[in-house]
Amino acid sequence: MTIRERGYAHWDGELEESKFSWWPIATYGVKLTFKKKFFKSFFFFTFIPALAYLGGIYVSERLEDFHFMIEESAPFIQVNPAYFKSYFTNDFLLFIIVMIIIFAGAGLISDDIKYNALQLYFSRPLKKKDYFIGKASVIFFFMALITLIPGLIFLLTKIIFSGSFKFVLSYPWLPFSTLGYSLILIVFFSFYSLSISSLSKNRRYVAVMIFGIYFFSDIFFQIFYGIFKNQYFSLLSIKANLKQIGAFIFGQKLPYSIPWFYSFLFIIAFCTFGGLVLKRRVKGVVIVK
Amino acid sequence: MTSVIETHKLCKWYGDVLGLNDVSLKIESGITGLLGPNGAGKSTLLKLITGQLKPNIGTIMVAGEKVRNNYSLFSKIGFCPEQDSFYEEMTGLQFISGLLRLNHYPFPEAQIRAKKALEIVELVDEEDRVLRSYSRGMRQRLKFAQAVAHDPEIIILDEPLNGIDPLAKRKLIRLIKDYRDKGKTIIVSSHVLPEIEAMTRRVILIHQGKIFAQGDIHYIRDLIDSHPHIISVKCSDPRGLAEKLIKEECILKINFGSSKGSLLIETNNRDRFFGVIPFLVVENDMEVYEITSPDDNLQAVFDYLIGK
Amino acid sequence: MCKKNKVGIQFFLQSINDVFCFFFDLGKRAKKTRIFYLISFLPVMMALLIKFLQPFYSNRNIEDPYIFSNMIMVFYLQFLILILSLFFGTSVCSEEIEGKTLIYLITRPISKASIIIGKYGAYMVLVILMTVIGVFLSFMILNINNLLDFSIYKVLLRDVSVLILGIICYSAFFTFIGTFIKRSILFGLIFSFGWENVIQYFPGSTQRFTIAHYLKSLLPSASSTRFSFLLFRLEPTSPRVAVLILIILTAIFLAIACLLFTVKDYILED
Amino acid sequence: MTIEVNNLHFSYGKLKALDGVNINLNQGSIGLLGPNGAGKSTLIRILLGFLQVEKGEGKVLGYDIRTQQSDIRRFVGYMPEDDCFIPGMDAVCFTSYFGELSGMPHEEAMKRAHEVLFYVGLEESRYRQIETYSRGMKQRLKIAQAIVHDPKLILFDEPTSGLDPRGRREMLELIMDISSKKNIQVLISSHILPDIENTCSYVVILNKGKLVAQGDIKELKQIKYSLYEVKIKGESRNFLRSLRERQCKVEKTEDGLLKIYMPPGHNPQDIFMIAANEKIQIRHFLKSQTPLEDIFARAVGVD
Repeated sequence: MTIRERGYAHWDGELEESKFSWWPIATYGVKLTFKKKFFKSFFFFTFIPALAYLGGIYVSERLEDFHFMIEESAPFIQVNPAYFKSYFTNDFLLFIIVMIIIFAGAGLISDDIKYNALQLYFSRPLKKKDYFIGKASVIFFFMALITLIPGLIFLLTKIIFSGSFKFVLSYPWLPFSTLGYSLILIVFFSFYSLSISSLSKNRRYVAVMIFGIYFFSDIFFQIFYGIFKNQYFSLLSIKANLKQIGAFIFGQKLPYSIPWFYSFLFIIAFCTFGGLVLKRRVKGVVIVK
Repeated sequence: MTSVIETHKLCKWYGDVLGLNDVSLKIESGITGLLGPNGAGKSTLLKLITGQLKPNIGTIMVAGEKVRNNYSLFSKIGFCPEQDSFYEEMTGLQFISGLLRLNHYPFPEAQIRAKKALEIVELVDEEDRVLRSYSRGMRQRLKFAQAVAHDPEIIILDEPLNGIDPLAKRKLIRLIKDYRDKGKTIIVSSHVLPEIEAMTRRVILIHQGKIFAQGDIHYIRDLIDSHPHIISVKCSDPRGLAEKLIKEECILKINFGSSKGSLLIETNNRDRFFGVIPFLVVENDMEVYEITSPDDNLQAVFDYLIGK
Repeated sequence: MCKKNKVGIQFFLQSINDVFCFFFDLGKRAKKTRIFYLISFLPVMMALLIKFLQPFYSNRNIEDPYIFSNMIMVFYLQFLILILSLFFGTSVCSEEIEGKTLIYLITRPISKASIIIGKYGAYMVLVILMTVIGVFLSFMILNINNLLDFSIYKVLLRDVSVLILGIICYSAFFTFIGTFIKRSILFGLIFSFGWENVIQYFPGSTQRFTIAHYLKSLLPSASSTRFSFLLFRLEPTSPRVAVLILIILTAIFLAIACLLFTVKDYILED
Repeated sequence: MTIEVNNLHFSYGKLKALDGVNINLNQGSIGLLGPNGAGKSTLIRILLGFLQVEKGEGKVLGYDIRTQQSDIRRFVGYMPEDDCFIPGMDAVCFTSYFGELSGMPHEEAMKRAHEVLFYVGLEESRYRQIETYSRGMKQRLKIAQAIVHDPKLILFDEPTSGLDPRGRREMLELIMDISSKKNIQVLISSHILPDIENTCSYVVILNKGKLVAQGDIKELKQIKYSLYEVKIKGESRNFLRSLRERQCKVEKTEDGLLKIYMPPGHNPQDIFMIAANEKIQIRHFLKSQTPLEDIFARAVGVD
């Protein structure tokens, strides 16, 4: 008969060196975001564009029932890569993406700095790389729900509704481009929001900056394009670059007549710059002298 | 003495967390100590008295006037908050003189008063430094200066001595006493008994939102004396001492402590017990190494009062 | 002897003025104000860049006043004053709560309403200063060659007054939001960039429900151009009515903000 | 050998935080003493690898601090000085989160979190949000996250600062229980001397980045001359007079404590004899060896 010894008891398990040490950061990050007030109603609000396009696919299959309504705009409802491109690069979706990364992403690193939880993270066998991957995967989760998942659902519903694999056979590369473009969007916005989130302790400040920089870059482009009608100014705007890459990946006509890989370079440059900011700002201890 | 602050059946809860439960007080001029462990409801009571929170039940009268949204009363009240939060980008002088302007002092007079207040708390040579660079002790003294700069009749201090080094503590206690001698009404909240004892004899004991005792500290001390006390004695011959002590009727219980030569004695009459000890030690020529009373602190007072 | 508290408007105005000076000094010195000053100089930088690039595109014959009124003004109206009023409006209340410095204000012999109005006023003056300097400089840069004919200054005056009116109304609205909702920034962004843009696609008088509509109806030249931001079909209300409505809206929002601030218990422990 | 550091140099810009520190500590609970700014926190941060070492090298639990950082952090628990928590989480979620980050599987971490929270005394408020915690409860939560992965060495940075007496007493009992019976090494950095005195067996005193004194507490505190702390009740004037007749130096501190310095060779029982004749009650009688304060003051050179 053993009496349970009072006080501190050892743990007999074995700490293993797991490759996915960033996984808990991701799961808890997502759980915390869901617990935030108003998030559920806001979260539903983000699916509106996906539902609208899903409706479009349905209508495109039943063209003959709806022809009495929309004779002249029939081509609009024609499901093809252009349809996918129009979903992925329309302004409203990008606006929703910015909103979701503000809601989910603004506080990811700024709260850790404000409540100095960084020293707790880095007093664990956790490399900075894992910390960033963990935080980025929170954004990955929410953005995938409005970019990658709807894209695949569109493909699936198209096949099911049309009852044949003709569609996929005619555009075999479409699934890969959907995947590719969604990943580009997600990686870019992860770097974008995390680097700004690490810049300041005040969450409201980060939210305004995330929003301001994105929209200012677009307005900056529009004004200069309006005056000088020079396509190269499109490199200034984040939105324009994303649209350019999207059009290229979906094999459509490029919105701006400049080589597509310039936009690609812009995105890569932006991500590396964001990575540098992150590396410098996030360290185990903030030396306040 | 007419009571400066009166509360009647005061209750306050945040959501369903009880803050304060049925508190009726009368506070006269001079220093009144508000004593209680962390989370006992001290800050809630002080916030209610200064009208920052709306009571769910009960009324509060300060200097004969209702408190809630009666902002003109604040020219007579000085409040020193517990949080360590400031306008970090202001300098000491700007902070005090700025707040004085909100007390409707014109700019020149605000500057003079601010300088005088900083002199009182000996922060004059730091007046041009930004608040971010102030140490904890300096920030605490600055908060006190902010509370007394407009020369109020009623000064309310929420944990003024918390987390500052002994030297600054002594300085602040002397300051508070000076203001008592000027006839002000001062309420000081704290969770450390000796700090309050060094300032005043009038104490209010508050715990779990209820007022447990109010009155002169020594009255409460004697109250403690009457209740059974544990005294630990370390000596060369504990068994011998125990044998002698058994005969005393003020001894309730004796147990032999875990470490060698230590004795834990429970007595209900400390005066009687301590009176006997010297004689016993001398008669039996015993070596006594230590006499301590482990439960002679605020917590013990509360445990006794709550009847734990 | 404590100040004799003369109850009445004169006392109320006096405390507003005190709060105004307090926060105006603090605002001037704050680090975030300096950063927003830099941001408010972006249009000036843009104007310089435009002037610099113009010789290379001599074939473009867009004359400068058109650039100013259609592009720089739009940038201000649709973006910059929104961001500035959003940040400074919401911080009138939530900044004090987050920084736990509200305690020093509500233990002063001034009414809570005067705190809101005083601080709102201080932040208004700061934002207006930023905007006016920016607009004036960019106007000068873009109209370098015809600085002499005085008709253009009438245009400048009208634009500046519209922007000021916009700032005052938007900030009042965001101050109300700040006292009312915890997640004020996000709601403000959704309102100003979501609601006010989507509304323009709706027919009829639904446009009346945005502040932007009244501001745009004060600017006659803002006809529909290819910028997606502008109203496609703007049925402007007459300028006098628009100004009146804006002022009334400002007053209402401020009154509600003061009421809320006085009634609500702000528990400072976050 | 738990911690081994030789010739360690570190400076923040031109401010020399540590210069030439040599320490080797083994079993038991170690106290790190020094005034604010002596370099205590810097040393702890270097051991944890938050700061890169310029000169000198060191080993923690046998792992080199420059190269085997992740091994060190796997077996070390750290309780930081300032408040640190994650908004929106409750205590169980918080503790198991950091358990998982140390490499524990999810279910084990959750089980262990509950166990540890019971141990630190947060059992009835472990489902509440952390923001609603009082200061004492936050300190206990920091200990919980430091011991959730059953570390071999725990670093406490100012564990008892800002606590009320009861909170301090319980915190010290917790630390003593961890360090004494359960073969876990403990390093406590604090500037409150009594805390170190009754929890640690070995003490290291730092000042201005230099190692000023180190050694076992028992040896350091041999009795050179006898100092007694006495609290009395009753007429004290002639009690003090007769004490001074016996060439004892008496000091009165402000919270009513008498400090009596007995010259060597005098029997402490005389105090009781005088008390008996003067009919004085001795309420508190404590023979305090040369308290750490003196060693500390001497070592640090009272500045």
